[in-house]
Amino acid sequence: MLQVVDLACRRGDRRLFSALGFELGPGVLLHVRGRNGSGKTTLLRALCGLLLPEEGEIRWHGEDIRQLGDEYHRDILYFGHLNGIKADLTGLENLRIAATLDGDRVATEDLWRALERMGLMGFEDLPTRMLSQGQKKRVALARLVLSSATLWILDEPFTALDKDAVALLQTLIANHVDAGGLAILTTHQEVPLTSGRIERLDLGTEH
Amino acid sequence: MLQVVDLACRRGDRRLFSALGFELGPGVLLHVRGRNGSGKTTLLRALCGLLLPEEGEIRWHGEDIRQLGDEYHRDILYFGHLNGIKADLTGLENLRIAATLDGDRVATEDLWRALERMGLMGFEDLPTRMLSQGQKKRVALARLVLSSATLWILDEPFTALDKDAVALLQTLIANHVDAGGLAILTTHQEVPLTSGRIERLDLGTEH
Amino acid sequence: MKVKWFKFAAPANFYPVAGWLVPVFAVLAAAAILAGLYWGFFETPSVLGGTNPQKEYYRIIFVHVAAAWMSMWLYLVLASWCAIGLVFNTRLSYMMAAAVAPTGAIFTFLALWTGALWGRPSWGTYWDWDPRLTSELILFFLYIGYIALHSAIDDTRRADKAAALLAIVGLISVPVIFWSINCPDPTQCAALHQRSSMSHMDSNILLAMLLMAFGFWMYSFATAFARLRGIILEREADTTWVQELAAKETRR
Amino acid sequence: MGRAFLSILRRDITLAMRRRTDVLTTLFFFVIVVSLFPFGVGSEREVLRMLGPGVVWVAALLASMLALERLFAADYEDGTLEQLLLTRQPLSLLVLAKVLAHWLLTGLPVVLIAPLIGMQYYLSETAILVMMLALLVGTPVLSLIGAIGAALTLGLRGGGILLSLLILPLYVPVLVYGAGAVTVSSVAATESQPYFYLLGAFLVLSLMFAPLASAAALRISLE
Amino acid sequence: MGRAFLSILRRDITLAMRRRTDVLTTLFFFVIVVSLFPFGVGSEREVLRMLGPGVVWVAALLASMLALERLFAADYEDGTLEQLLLTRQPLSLLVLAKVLAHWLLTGLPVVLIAPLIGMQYYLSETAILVMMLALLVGTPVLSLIGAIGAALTLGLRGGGILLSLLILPLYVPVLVYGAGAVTVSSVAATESQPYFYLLGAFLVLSLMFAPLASAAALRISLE
Amino acid sequence: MKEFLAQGGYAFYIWGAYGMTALLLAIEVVVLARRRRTILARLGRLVRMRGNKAS
Ligand code: HEM
Ligand SMILES: Nc1ncnc2c1ncn2[C@@H]1O[C@H](COP(=O)(O)OP(=O)(O)OP(=O)(O)O)[C@@H](O)[C@H]1O
Ligand SMILES: Nc1ncnc2c1ncn2[C@@H]1O[C@H](COP(=O)(O)OP(=O)(O)OP(=O)(O)O)[C@@H](O)[C@H]1O
Ligand SMILES: [Mg+2]
Ligand SMILES: [Mg+2]
Repeated sequence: MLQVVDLACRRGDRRLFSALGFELGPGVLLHVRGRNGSGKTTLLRALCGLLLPEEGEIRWHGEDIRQLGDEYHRDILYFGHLNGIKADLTGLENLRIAATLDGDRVATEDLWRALERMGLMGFEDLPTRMLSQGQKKRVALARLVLSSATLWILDEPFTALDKDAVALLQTLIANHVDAGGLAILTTHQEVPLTSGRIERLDLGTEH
Repeated sequence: MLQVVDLACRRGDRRLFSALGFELGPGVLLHVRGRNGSGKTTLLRALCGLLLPEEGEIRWHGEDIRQLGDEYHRDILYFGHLNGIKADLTGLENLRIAATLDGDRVATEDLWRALERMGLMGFEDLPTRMLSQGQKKRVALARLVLSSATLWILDEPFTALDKDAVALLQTLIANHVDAGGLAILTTHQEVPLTSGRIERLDLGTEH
Repeated sequence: MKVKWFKFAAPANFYPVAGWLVPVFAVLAAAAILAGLYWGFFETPSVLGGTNPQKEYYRIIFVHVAAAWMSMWLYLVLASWCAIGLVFNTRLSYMMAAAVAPTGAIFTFLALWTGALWGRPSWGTYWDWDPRLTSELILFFLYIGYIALHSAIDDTRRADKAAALLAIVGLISVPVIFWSINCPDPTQCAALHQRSSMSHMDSNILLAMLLMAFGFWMYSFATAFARLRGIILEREADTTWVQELAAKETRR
Repeated sequence: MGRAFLSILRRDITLAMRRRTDVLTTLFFFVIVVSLFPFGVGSEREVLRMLGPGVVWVAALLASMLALERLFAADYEDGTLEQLLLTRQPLSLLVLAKVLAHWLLTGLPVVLIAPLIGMQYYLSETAILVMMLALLVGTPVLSLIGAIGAALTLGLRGGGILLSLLILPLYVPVLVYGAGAVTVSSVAATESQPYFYLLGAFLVLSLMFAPLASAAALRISLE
Repeated sequence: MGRAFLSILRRDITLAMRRRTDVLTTLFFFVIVVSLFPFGVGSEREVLRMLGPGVVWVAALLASMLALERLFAADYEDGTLEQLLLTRQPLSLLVLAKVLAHWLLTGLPVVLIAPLIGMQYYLSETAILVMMLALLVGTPVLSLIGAIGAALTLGLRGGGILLSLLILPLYVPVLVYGAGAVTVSSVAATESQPYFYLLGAFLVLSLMFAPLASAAALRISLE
Repeated sequence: MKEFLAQGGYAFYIWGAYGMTALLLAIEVVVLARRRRTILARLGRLVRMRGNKAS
């Protein structure tokens, strides 16, 4: 489904990687690894279309994602270093807006349930500004529960989470992959990943 | 040396903990644990004097830290969720300013060495804006190498670091504690801590 | 008998006291205002003599002067509570300050509004860049600044302290601002607007004016205490005494 | 698409209402800037009457521009903008929703308070009416043009002031015709008609192109 | 202590120089605001000469205020401010260093460009000289007072415009005497002497109290 | 009565001033009362929630 052909990315005046190529079918989890600064975030942003690669092409169902545009966005879910939630809105409101923009019509009950699932009972009604580091992250991750996207792109989703939350997130990812979804993630933490087919991609070896 | 008496803190309209008391002598590492939102960051900020506790007192060498003021700051080093480095300055400049403000006269060579120790060779001269998440964190942590403070207060120092950096940071902390220093830290990651005396403090049990 | 005043500095203890005081001040305010209105409209001449005669519209004086006095007095009160709060770190004084501010802003606005409506028939214009008018406008901005800053910060403790600091900085600057507008040329000051005739004012007018001013003062007490009760309840929501009180209120 | 538009509109208004002061501060800023001039210029009636339209428009410009600075900045900093780019909705539509919310919260109040300001500057009643109308047509143009600048300067340090550098020159036509309409109306109210045609044309043009340009600028800024 | 002061001063200036536009933008903002007025007001020589001092001072006020917004904000967002609070140096000293850097980067350029502006408004040579002097004494006061407001509104949404609401009223005395000095100098340059005494007094007072108040405000804001 | 209301032709100014005063003071009182009611209602809800949790 996702096909990366001969990809090269550059940040500043350093070329991070080149001639990168791989292909992922359904039900695969790709774990991108590499030391600090090896270009993991760069690769993930390029895969989303947020960053124009220097060379090469990224294809989704055989078509260049730049041609696909908003149609491609329908199929992906990106989770970056920033949480992407508004500090002045409550967890519930944040989640509702995210769902609306993804084009899904979600009942309020489902939103509550998603937040409850993330262990935020009693905090749904607080502006997220008042939450701790980890709780904010949980609010942001609640989108995963509702998502209908096929391709999940997660940049260090496990940081700041406590043990319960890490376990929960693992299950979410595993379910997604087992149901034929695709997931690409990075993490420095030792998190046992237990999904369908796991592939590893190591960056920064040429450095 | 550090004495916490009957401490109570509140954020918003929730009381996070109360009647908290402990005493730490030299050569002790305190690991504050608790789930997301249990009040670890709040406690650490109170210990620095950045946050006025609702009740109770924090004493350093027997004196209330509020009385001590800037004198107390001489003895502590705080590392929070934010890195505290300027994105437009290079790693070297950032480190030099931090050292100057701490009142230490540090030779440029020592600064280079500290950054090299943190694995930033070749990146010292880049504005930190151009560094990856983990590299920024490394720049910030280079302060630990130069620090002459007795009490280190570290809030999740291991996030975003790769394996090498985690190991390095562990050594730094261990050396500090073995030399009679004091360290207080939080982390959700499973990091083997191997220092002099390790104490554990669990927050959020009453919740 | 020795009264332990500081006991009342605890919100829990002051709450019932305030509840007691609200109706007392409300009744006093209503009585004084009604009396002042009666006196002002029925026991005063409809034209004031002199070289520049004032027709019926001078009756605006009863609200105008009272509101103008209250606006300045309440700012002083506000700043004093803020100073006490910053020095002694007592929660109640911050709450007092926050309770006084809206009433003060309202009176400031009223002084501006009524002054404008007086100015039109008397001076032929709603607004003039006269020093006193202008500094009243600035006082209004200071009130709004206090309220805006307080409500822009949602950590109440930070809001209290930050707004308190602002109020005190404002208090220090008010005289400087007033004086700089009043004397745009440092070697000679412009005239104050109608500073004059208070001393040889018709005693009936004076009486009505004083009654209205007293009434507004009592009104300020009443609203400030009422607002204070609300603030106390909001901020102490998780204490047992508030919960007991709430339980009692809902059972009723 | 309509739902996404409304959702963003409602979101931005809710956010502003959470901090109720947000709406008021733009307004007060406007009032304060306008009130500052007499301190510097003196308070003669004739002078102020002449200055009135110009001062009001310059103040409206500045107020709109200052508020614009935060139009995308907040969303950029917390990463929600990144997410908006990755939704299946056309970005220019979302931008339009954000600009509309922005105008409702900052432009409209300025229009509504204009009469008070007019009085401070001793303007006649027709002049005040014309001024309100001109502001009603002109301020949305300011918001729309400003959005392009805001998108371009996103995330740059000192962005606020860089922004003003970029867009204030673009504001000049609106300023000239907006203030001109008021000044001319002192002769006869009908005299100002051609000015309104031009302001209207600006509005239509910017409605058509500004959202597209802003969307493109956002894509560039987020790379 | 001296070293810490210098270190902060140097740091802030370096930071501004890294983005060279920072220095220029305040300046350009000032120039643009001043140049906008003739568009709104018309360009008769007599009118402009009368307006000149007032407009220049109002523009200087706005420029200083706009730049102030970022005085502490950047340090707050990246956590360096937190670290400044935790050093062994007296905070008010560090604040003073930051304000000084800020003035050197935004106030001084405005003073230096004033002659150009004066010419645009047909001011006489004495008037221009007096204006430069008045700006030289007056703009540091603006920076110092503004720092208090900047510290108070730190990290608040819509902070920029809230800041202006808080401090613009406090700027009034400086505006009155600053513009007054220039206006009066058209009679005789010596006439403006008392104005300068007053501006000087403001400067001394604000030098003494503003850093303390700002430091207190910072402590409150970071709690 | 009519004469009293006319106030010698200055009715607009006088009643404008007094009217605004009355209006603002009345609004303030009403707002205060309403706010008290909402606070108590919210506290009541909190109490009931806690009660439910305990039982
Ligand atoms: C600091 C605030 C103010 C105070 C303490 C104040 C006080 C007074 C007093 C005591 C008088 C009666 C003067 C007399 O003895 O005849 C008066 C008259 C008046 N005030 Fe004010 N005032 C204030 C603000 C204002 C404002 C803001 C306005 C206009 C917007 C205003 C407009 C007038 C007018 C038009 C008169 C009638 C003057 C006349 O006799 O023609 N005042 N004020
Ligand atoms: N600014 C704030 N205003 C109100 N409440 C807050 C604020 N910041 C945090 N809280 C609340 O305080 C509690 C403790 O937050 P804190 O940041 O101390 O948690 P933590 O233990 O550090 O969690 P984490 O592991 O997620 O970092 C949280 O439940 C949160 O809801
Ligand atoms: N804005 C930028 N401008 C120039 N260079 C950059 C920029 N951002 C990152 N870089 C460089 O690109 C390289 C890769 O950065 P990237 O963020 O992709 O690393 P990463 O693998 O995600 O690292 P980490 O594990 O620390 O998050 C780094 O060496 C960094 O110096
Ligand atoms: Mg990364
Ligand atoms: Mg934390």
